[in-house]
Amino acid sequence: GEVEVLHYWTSGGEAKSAAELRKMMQSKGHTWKDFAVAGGGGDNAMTVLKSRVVSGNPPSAAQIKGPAIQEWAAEGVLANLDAVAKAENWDASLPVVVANVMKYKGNYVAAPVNVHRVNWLWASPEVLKKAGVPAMPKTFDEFFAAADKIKAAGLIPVAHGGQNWQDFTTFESVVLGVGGAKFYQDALVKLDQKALNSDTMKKSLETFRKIKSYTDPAAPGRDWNLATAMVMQGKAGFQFMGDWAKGEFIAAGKVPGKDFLCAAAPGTANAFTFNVDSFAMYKLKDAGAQKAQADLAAAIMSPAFQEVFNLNKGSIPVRLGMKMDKFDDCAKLSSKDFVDTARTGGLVPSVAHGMAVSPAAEGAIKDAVSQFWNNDKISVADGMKNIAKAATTQ
Amino acid sequence: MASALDIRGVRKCFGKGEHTVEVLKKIDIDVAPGEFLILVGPSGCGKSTLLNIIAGLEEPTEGAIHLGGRNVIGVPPAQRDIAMVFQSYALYPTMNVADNIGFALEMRKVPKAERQRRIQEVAAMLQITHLLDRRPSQLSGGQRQRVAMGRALAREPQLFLFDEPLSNLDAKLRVEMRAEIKRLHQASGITSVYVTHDQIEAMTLGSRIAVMKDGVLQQLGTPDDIYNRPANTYVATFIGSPTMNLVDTQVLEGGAVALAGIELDLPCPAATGAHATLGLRPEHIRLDGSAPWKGEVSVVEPTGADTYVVVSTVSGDVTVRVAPQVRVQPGERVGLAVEAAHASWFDARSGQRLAA
Amino acid sequence: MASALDIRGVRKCFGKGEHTVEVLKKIDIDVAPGEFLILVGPSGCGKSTLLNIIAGLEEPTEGAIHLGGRNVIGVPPAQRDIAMVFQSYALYPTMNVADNIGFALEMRKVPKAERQRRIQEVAAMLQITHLLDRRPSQLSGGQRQRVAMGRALAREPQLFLFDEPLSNLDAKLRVEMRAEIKRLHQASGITSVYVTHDQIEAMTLGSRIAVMKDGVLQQLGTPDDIYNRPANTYVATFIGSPTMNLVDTQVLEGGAVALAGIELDLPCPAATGAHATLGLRPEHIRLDGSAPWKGEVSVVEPTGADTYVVVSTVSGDVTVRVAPQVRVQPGERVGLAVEAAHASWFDARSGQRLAA
Amino acid sequence: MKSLDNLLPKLVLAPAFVLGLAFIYGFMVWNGVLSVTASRMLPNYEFVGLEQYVRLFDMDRWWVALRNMALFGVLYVGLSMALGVLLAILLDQKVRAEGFIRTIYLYPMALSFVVTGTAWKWILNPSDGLQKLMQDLGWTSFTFDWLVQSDMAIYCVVIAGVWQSAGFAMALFLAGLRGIDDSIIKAAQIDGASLPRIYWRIVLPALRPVFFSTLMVLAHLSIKSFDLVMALTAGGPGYATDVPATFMYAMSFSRGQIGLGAASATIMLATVAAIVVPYLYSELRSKPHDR
Amino acid sequence: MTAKPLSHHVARVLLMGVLLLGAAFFLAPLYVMVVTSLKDADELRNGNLLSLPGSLNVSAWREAWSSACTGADCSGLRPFFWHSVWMAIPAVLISTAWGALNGYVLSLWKFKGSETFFGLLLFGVFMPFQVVLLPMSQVLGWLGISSSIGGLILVHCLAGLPSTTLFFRNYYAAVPGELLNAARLDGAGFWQIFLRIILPMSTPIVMVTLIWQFTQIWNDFLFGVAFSGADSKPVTVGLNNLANTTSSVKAYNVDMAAALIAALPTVAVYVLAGRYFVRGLTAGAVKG
Ligand SMILES: Nc1ncnc2c1ncn2[C@@H]1O[C@H](COP(=O)(O)OP(=O)(O)OP(=O)(O)O)[C@@H](O)[C@H]1O
Ligand SMILES: Nc1ncnc2c1ncn2[C@@H]1O[C@H](COP(=O)(O)OP(=O)(O)OP(=O)(O)O)[C@@H](O)[C@H]1O
Ligand SMILES: [Mg+2]
Ligand SMILES: [Mg+2]
Repeated sequence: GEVEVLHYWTSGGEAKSAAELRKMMQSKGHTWKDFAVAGGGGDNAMTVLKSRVVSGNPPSAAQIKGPAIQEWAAEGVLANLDAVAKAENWDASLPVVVANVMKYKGNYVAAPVNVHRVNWLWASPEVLKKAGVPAMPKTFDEFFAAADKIKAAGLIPVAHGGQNWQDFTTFESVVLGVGGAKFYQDALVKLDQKALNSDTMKKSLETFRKIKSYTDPAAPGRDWNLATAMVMQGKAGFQFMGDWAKGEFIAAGKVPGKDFLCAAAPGTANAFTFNVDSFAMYKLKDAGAQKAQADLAAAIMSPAFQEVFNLNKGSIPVRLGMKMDKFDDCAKLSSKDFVDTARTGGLVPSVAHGMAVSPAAEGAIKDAVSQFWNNDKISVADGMKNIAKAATTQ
Repeated sequence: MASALDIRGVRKCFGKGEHTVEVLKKIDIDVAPGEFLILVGPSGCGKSTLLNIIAGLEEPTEGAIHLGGRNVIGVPPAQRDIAMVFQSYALYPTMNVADNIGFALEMRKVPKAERQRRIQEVAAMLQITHLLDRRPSQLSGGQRQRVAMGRALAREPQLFLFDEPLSNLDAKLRVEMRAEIKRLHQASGITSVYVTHDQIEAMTLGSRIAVMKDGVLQQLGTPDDIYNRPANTYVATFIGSPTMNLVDTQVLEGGAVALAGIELDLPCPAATGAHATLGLRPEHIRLDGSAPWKGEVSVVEPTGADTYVVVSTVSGDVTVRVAPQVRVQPGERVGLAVEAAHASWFDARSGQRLAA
Repeated sequence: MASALDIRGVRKCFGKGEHTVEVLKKIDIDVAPGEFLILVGPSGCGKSTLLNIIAGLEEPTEGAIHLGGRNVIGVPPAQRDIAMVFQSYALYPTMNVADNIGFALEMRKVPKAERQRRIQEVAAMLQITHLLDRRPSQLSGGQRQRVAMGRALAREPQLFLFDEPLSNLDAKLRVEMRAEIKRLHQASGITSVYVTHDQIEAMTLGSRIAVMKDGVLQQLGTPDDIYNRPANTYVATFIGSPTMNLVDTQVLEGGAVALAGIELDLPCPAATGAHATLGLRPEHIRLDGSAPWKGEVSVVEPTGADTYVVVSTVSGDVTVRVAPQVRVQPGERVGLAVEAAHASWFDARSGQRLAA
Repeated sequence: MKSLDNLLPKLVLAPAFVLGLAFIYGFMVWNGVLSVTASRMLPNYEFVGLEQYVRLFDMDRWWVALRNMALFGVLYVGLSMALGVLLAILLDQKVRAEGFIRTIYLYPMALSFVVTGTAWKWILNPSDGLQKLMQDLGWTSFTFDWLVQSDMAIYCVVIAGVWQSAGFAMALFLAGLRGIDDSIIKAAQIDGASLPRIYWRIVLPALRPVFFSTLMVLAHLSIKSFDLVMALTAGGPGYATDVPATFMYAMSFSRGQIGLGAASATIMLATVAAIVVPYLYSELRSKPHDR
Repeated sequence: MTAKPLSHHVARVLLMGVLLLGAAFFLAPLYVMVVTSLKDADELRNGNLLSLPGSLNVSAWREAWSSACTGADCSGLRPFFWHSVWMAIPAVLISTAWGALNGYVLSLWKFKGSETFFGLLLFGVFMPFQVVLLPMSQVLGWLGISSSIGGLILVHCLAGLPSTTLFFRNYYAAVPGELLNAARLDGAGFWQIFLRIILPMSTPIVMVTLIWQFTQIWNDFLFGVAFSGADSKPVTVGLNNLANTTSSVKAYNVDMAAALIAALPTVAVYVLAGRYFVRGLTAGAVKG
């Protein structure tokens, strides 16, 4: 059969990963129709998806994740994957938190691809050495001290890009680092007004704004991977970014620990903000296409694919109990923390990447945070008010 | 014999409700076969509208049009067998002359060979054979006019309609084309209705002239009637250049009238004591020192063939035509003698002609 | 006294290299102060070009223009103190009538009060006072023409240029405006150059007429000269309507000529035996059964005031003007008597007038 | 016969009538309906009254979008027309190589904003573009970083917009200038007006209808401007350069707030109608052509 | 010959100066794009915006055309380009022909209500296109032509309908009624008048409409992305993917080459036929 796959993996490491999946499907005798739509962090892809679904001609699979999966499922357009899931025993191989995201009313409707850890801090050892920073900062105090040194050395302390999810990636790491996992859950996942208006939130915003002052002025409009490249090239010291950044490092032939450093964002060593990429399957009539869909779902969850894909993408397999020996140190750390935090309650969904709240609320909060980040004229108090208000969006 | 074209009680209104404008008010005209009817009147009086109604391009609000005895109301233009020459010629800009002339035949499915023959024939008649390959934009005004004519002639229709076909031409060409139209009409004998602004055209071409004003037919008659026996002061002043002189008079007893106190020996058909308007054409007044009606020359306009002298009298300015060799100077006092036989009389109030 | 306008050896070429077209070929015209010079000629003969050169809107390729004795070549139009009335009127569409008239004064920094006074004055003279607030688009053709005139008059310039100012008007209005222009010129006495296509205008308005053809001046003379003593066959046929009859003759001995075999008693200035062209205006021929020159009536055109009779003779068609009461029928045989005093003679080859 | 004659034009127009009206007005109505529903990810028909409008006007981002539309609209339309008229007048001076220069002015119109956004984004980017160029050339104090400043970024959008549309405005004005009767200018010359005065007093006033149509075209382009903003700033930094078109797009397609998006589209349509309907009305009323 | 005053020459020089300055403003981005597309990676890093490439290096062009990756596909812009061609040509022709017919009826065969219809249609020129995305998808779905070139063609015809109708209607408004009357008397019917008389007169406005529609359709991104399927994506979508497909070092040269390739057909149309555009506008597309 034929699978038409709508995705927005168009940057270097991502594109390679998508190509892997295609290879696997082709080897099973299916044709892969690539429908990549770049831009806007998936916004354009969502437009296409929506218009395709409305027209009654949806793609076989589309890259969607988080609560959006439930929203689509609620519209009754997603295919039931329980048969594949049972055959491949997904329940046993997925952590419950992740499995729940893939299900709607107890049925699997999407296949998870990988787990990204979002609360990473990346650094350039070359810059740190030049500036005389001895080790990766563990707290924000250490972080700012290091940043000051880098600044003094005439380099850019923090590489940053210019989309609202990048702002928010930094923001959620700050909230997690300042307030801890419980506070993070209350404020950003449950959107509890008390938490959103608390002193902790105020402190988070102050920290967040302080980080801004260590970025360069050309950040707005920059793509995340270009910011990563700044770290890679020794132009900038740190970057707050999920582990897809590692995909870029790896794709450029860099070696972790030597050419770049990874650590949990300051104050978040015991927490893990996850971002699970997944493919939802749409209801199709054609039997051949349905077969291809099932094969695609199975392929996605197969250990072989999980390994190859995640090696390229920089993330870790979502499947439990995979051998990690081919993976690098950062991934190993990530994998270990994933399992640990799942037990301790430090495993929290990433808001920036659509894992926590509905797209509407997420967008509104992102707007408010971005506005605060980009416009220094907004006071911390106002910023807090705006965020709290945005959180009430349904 | 049945009339070729019979216009019966035709009315035409444009617009609706409050904004209705009655452009034609009960027009009745009957045109005999082979006749050349001229339609004249000021701009906006409804001439083109009437032509359009005859052609079927416009429907009358009321009334009937009979062509060769058949009522054609509701018959589409293409089936009325009428050819029309438009003021702007309306040549098809993208076709060459031959195609312009042949278009109507082609639409009527005349076979190609026959069409060619007719085109050649018409072109030869109009002396435009050497132009057959040209586009209208490559022709001079006179040539375009001929092509427009040729387009109509190729058809050999029942009826020709001409809507001011010569008004875009310069004087010289106009004279030539006028003669040509006359010749063609005499040769073909096809009934024609011809709208014009030009009085010389009206006088020289028409077998009869219809003078219209504000949608009302003022007079329908031979050129001689219209010129010499105008039905009212409107027709009197509209036809003729320079215009007919109109003078207020009061009828005295015994075949005399008074012009602002001056007594003239002129028999007037109005009752004694009544006011009447005397109409005199410039060529029917002579300069005559001995005449009682005096005035002072204000303008002398020699046109070469004639000289027009404007004389200021107590009854207003009067234009007199004199021979070019007559020498008068502005300021000179002259007397005006009237040719009584050619005088026209109108009711002072209504402007209607008084029967002799 | 110095001439008001002196055009000396003016040539004008358009285009470059191979494509050069010589539109004016060495024109020399000298206009006396207060004169009213008429420029006539067929379309495209270079009349407008000459006017533009006088106004400074176009530079001559060669030659000089003197205004009041001063060479103005290179002087921009604004400084030549000339006013011009354009064929299309060229009114400023976005200004009202008063501003149109006052614009030139404003540009010349005439104080506002003075400007107002002049506008009122001119408007009163042209009877357009009630139109001062209107835009050109709200005026009729005749009214526009007056405004264009007013715009020129407000200036009181050294020289007026008129480029076919009346050609867009209908016949009746044209007659009225013609009289107005004449009156205004007589009142102001400002030197004027006036381009027209209309022969009546040319004859009645001009103190002198310049006839041009293909960029060459054909004749420059008074209306009487031009009409009665045309310099060549071109001028002879260009002026006068209907046109002058031209007949080929051969000069016989003793003051007689032969017309295709018919002998007429007419003294001709050409040498005996030579061929000469005889020019006769329609009003200088009479129908006279006893005359030896015979022909057959082919067309009778009554115009009301006169009747034109076209007679086919062995020497071609001849148009004769007769009084309206004369009754002739097509097909009738008539004789043609010639008024020898008014005959014009031209060289058969060159077409140039033969001196008597 | 006659009835067919009368029917044919209507038949020919019928597809346009049915499709045009169905698509334009059907979709408008559909949009209006959605704006009073609780539609989220996909359209649904749960009636919620004017709630979406209330929410819309309660959003700071919407107000920013409206403000940007006003600012952008005025500057973009004003500058494009000013530049267009200036270039048209200059080009009308019988310039050698006119066709060549005209083509240069006109070509930006041929480019899509996906194309020009790519170029302008780079040129305006402080670390890669103009600013870097100037600094590399030795003018180290040169800064031009509007693109990354929240309150200046909208002006970058204006610059790119003007760059693309000024040539089109120029073409319209040039067409207008060519339509002006030459003799009016000659008359003004004789009346003693200098060239600048002729343009100011005579020619520009006569171009009024062209100004008007150009204004209409540009105004609606500015309201619809979407590609431009998307390609250049994608509404950023933050949502500083958001305009109603991008707002509507974001809400309907990436945020799963179709109801809210529809409400914003209704407001946009109302704005367009407020500008365009009086114009259309006067256009159609002023010319009672009749055959 | 007459000598022109000095001030005249100064003014001319000034005039040309301003015009060329304007030209520079309009050309600058194009220059930057062309120069950049011809540089290699080193020159990109070391040179500045305006510097010329050391050697003519067309590898970026080759890559953009046939081997750059957009998502998982690495066949450059070529397939997208051809999709655009197959979509644009019929869409442009159909929408122009349709507009011509509508304009013909609306100005030469007016009937009661036709003006009102035109007014209603005209409002469509001003309708923001985002509004129609979803309902249009639904309709395309019903028609069974969603995600296909056919669907895109239909959408572009509908979207272009108001403007093409407007162009033709305004142009035909200047056709004298007498011409139509003459043809009717000659016996020509509705179609014969259109095909034999009106259409042959329409060259200027046909040019304007063709150029306009071609740029609109070729450059469209929104419809292209929303209504296309995997094998009907137009070149703008391809370009967008390519330009947003980033690896650590942004390949500006490839981006620029791709942008130029995407722009080539429309720019060529303007360069070759631009004068017909201005001429056609003068001939009546714009009311002045
Ligand atoms: N379709 C129409 N709707 C309303 N009024 C009309 C229409 N057509 C003509 N008219 C009016 O009817 C009157 C007569 O028009 P028509 O064209 O018949 O005049 P005309 O005598 O031919 O004038 P002209 O000599 O100027 O050609 C005019 O006042 C004109 O404005
Ligand atoms: N700018 C120009 N370039 C080339 N040829 C020109 C130009 N202006 C005028 N001509 C040509 O010069 C000739 C004379 O033109 P001009 O306008 O002077 O004629 P005219 O006598 O005024 O004619 P009309 O009576 O039709 O107004 C014409 O053949 C015309 O085509
Ligand atoms: Mg008429
Ligand atoms: Mg002229």
